[in-house]
Amino acid sequence: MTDPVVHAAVFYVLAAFTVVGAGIVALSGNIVHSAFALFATLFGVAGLYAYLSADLLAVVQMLVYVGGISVLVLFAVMLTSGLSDTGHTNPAFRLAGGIAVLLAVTAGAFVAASAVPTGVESAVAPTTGAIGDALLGPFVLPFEVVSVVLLAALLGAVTMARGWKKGGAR
Amino acid sequence: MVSAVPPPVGDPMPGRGTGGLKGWIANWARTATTVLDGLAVTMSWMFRRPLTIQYPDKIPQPVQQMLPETYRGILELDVRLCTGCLQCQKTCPIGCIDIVVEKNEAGGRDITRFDIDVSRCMYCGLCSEVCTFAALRHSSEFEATQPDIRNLNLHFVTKPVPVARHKPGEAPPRAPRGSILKDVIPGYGRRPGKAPDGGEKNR
Amino acid sequence: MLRDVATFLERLLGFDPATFDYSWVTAVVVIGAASLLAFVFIALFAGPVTWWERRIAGRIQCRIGPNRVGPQGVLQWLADGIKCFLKEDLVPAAADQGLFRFAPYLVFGGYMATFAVLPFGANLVAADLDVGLLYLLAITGLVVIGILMAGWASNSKWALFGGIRSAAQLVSYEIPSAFSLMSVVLAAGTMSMQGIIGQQGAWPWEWFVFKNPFLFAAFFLSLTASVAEGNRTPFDLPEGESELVAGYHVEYSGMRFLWFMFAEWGNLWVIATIATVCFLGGWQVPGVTPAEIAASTGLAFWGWQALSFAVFVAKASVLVAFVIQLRWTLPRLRVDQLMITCWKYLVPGALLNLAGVLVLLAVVPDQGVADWAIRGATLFLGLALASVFVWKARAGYLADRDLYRRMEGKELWYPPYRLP
Amino acid sequence: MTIGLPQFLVVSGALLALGLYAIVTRKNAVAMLMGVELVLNAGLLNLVAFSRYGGGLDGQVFALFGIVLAAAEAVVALAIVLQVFRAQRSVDAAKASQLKE
Repeated sequence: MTDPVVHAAVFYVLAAFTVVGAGIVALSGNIVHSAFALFATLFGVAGLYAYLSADLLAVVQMLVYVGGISVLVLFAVMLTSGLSDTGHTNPAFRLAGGIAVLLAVTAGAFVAASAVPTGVESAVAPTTGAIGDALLGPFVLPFEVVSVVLLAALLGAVTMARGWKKGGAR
Repeated sequence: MVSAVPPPVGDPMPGRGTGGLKGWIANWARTATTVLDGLAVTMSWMFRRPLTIQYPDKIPQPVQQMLPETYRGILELDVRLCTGCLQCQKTCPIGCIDIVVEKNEAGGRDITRFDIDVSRCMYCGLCSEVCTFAALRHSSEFEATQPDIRNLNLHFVTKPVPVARHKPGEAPPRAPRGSILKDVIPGYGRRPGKAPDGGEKNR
Repeated sequence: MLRDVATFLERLLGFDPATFDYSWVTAVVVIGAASLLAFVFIALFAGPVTWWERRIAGRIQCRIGPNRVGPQGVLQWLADGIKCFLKEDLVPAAADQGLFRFAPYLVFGGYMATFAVLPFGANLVAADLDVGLLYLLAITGLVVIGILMAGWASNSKWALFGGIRSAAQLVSYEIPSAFSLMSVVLAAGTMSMQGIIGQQGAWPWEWFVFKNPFLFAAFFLSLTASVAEGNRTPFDLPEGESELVAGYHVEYSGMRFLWFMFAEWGNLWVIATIATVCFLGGWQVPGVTPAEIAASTGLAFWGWQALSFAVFVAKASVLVAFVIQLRWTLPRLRVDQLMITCWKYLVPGALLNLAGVLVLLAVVPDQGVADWAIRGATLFLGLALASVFVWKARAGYLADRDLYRRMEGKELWYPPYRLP
Repeated sequence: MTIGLPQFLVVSGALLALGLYAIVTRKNAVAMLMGVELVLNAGLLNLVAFSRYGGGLDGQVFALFGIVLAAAEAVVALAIVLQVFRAQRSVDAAKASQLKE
């Protein structure tokens, strides 16, 4: 798999998968299609991580984003919209501003990207151990802070879900 | 409206943990022991004789022969006994009996049609109850599998038969139970439920 | 970017055998062959195991089970498969056509993807990823999405209920599953499947399940969680027949239904394999180390591969039989009981267990006297449990045999190898 | 021909743009959340790409933190959306302008 052409082909397939998925997320009129396309996009990003030889990150992306967040989003979609009216629950303003944002940011990205040097690829190495060392070495403070944030989010979500039931006044 | 709250009837599962840390641990212990018990029970059943009797080919004698006399199987008509009184047709709650009786040249009456749609029959037995001469009786036959549902509309009369005239007590003996159906049900002998001993299948 | 695509097409069209780089062609061929092998394995496993399960179920329920197609009914799965092939592939008119058609492949693909890291023998593994175990946990996300997709796209309330239940269940039970498998990672110091096997030995006292009491408990915790993740009884809420007809695949028929069934029974193998790799020493053959196997050449090498494969399949088959027996032993849980089981019992239990493993690993030096004492004690615990189990089964059988003899005058004994 | 940093930046730029588009144009709060996820992924992809092309592992570690934070964010946001839906029977972000009912 050393051939650069094949390398490029793999990248373009992954990139197309990701961007087309994102396009459906942004443009589809059916919110369930948007949610499934979000899953495809996140999966494509995991593939791009794998392409960037960030194996741990690719797997974490699949575990957290694909297995967790996109399922949560699908849950929210299915809980908040009827089965039959999914087409109507995803309205868009269709305002010119949105399109302007789309065009401006894409153009900016292209311009910025063309100015960026290709960069030097670092050597491919298993990242799991190194990331683990980094998490418990120089990054131990953010690591702990993140755990506190997670705990807070957990408690917050539980409180919100439970508090309503107990209040019950509505 | 006041809904009555059922009184507590006691713990359906004695020994269950009641909450708190103690109950939590008790529930774990209960789970472990009961799952082990259940698995032991099913494991012991792995070595037991199955009760299944494999129908239709591994039974000692055809099921038809094991059924009691009062079993209500497929209806059969002994035309020699039928007086054409139409009582059965009238009493059938779903109207699956279709009889046509016509006058013939000799001044008598002929039964020109006697159809029973077995696919609709619900085996209630009312028709055989009202039949004075026991012309219409339930057989012990129950295998009604057919490639076409229309085969189940049994034609007991294919050419006009004069109605029977006899007083009660003078009627000829009835054909053996099930012997008529052989000619009436299409493809009777070729069905899978043949007796393994090759003996007389129907009585 | 366009230039790249143009170059690619040029290279592809201007095929020159002399300068062509074949390395990626071989790679593609190898990958294709590997996935074909995995597919054939799933088919050859998932098919007969349906027959096996139905025979065991028959035994437990005093029945016989399928015994008509082929000798002892072993070809029943083939008949069922052909029937599914030939049936009409219905798509409900109100279904979301595209998603409905795609969902079975997503579910099946999710299960297929696990085979990338599952080892079959000493060197029989498609890709020994550095993050193998984490990958296994992560790839089930595909299955969740596929099931949700099938449930939603069917446009049927039963299917949607089944899909949502399944997703809730899979997401919840992933947590205790991950916790109990992480205790193995702690003990092994690696997440690669072959690495985990390499840290264990061939003999039972070298397996992780008997390393210490906490890992012993983790084995059962992880097995419970994987059974729940595989939607098998007692956790088969997503397809509870009595409530949901068939759950998320209620609207499917024909070949698409078969894909779901493939995934369901293929998953039985995945459950057994994960437990075997993580706790039961994997494919380790007694009397030979993995290094020696890797160093052997020629016929000896393939002999060792076959032997290790046989050992692995034997261990996994025992677990499969156990999971099947579990299915026909326990009744289905209620939805709230399912969630209580996970969040109130399995998650805290697995967390405590992980802490216990951590403390023991930190305190007890590996291969020391204390370590071997703990291993011995745990092995004794396991043997005691097995003895109690056998004794209970035997006692129940004997009591009923006497009763049967008194009532019918016949023996109840039915040798397990004899099939009616 | 070689794939380098610019290609990844373009992909992440496209993700960012589409995500922003979804955030700006959607009325459904869940759909807006999907847009936020896209934007987050664009940023994380950039981090990983920079880490691959000469940045060392720090980028990947930060991407890991980002994924964790995104999970927390999604959980809380979806809990809020569900509460708003329960209160108003609608997930229209424009209607949820009142803090008190």
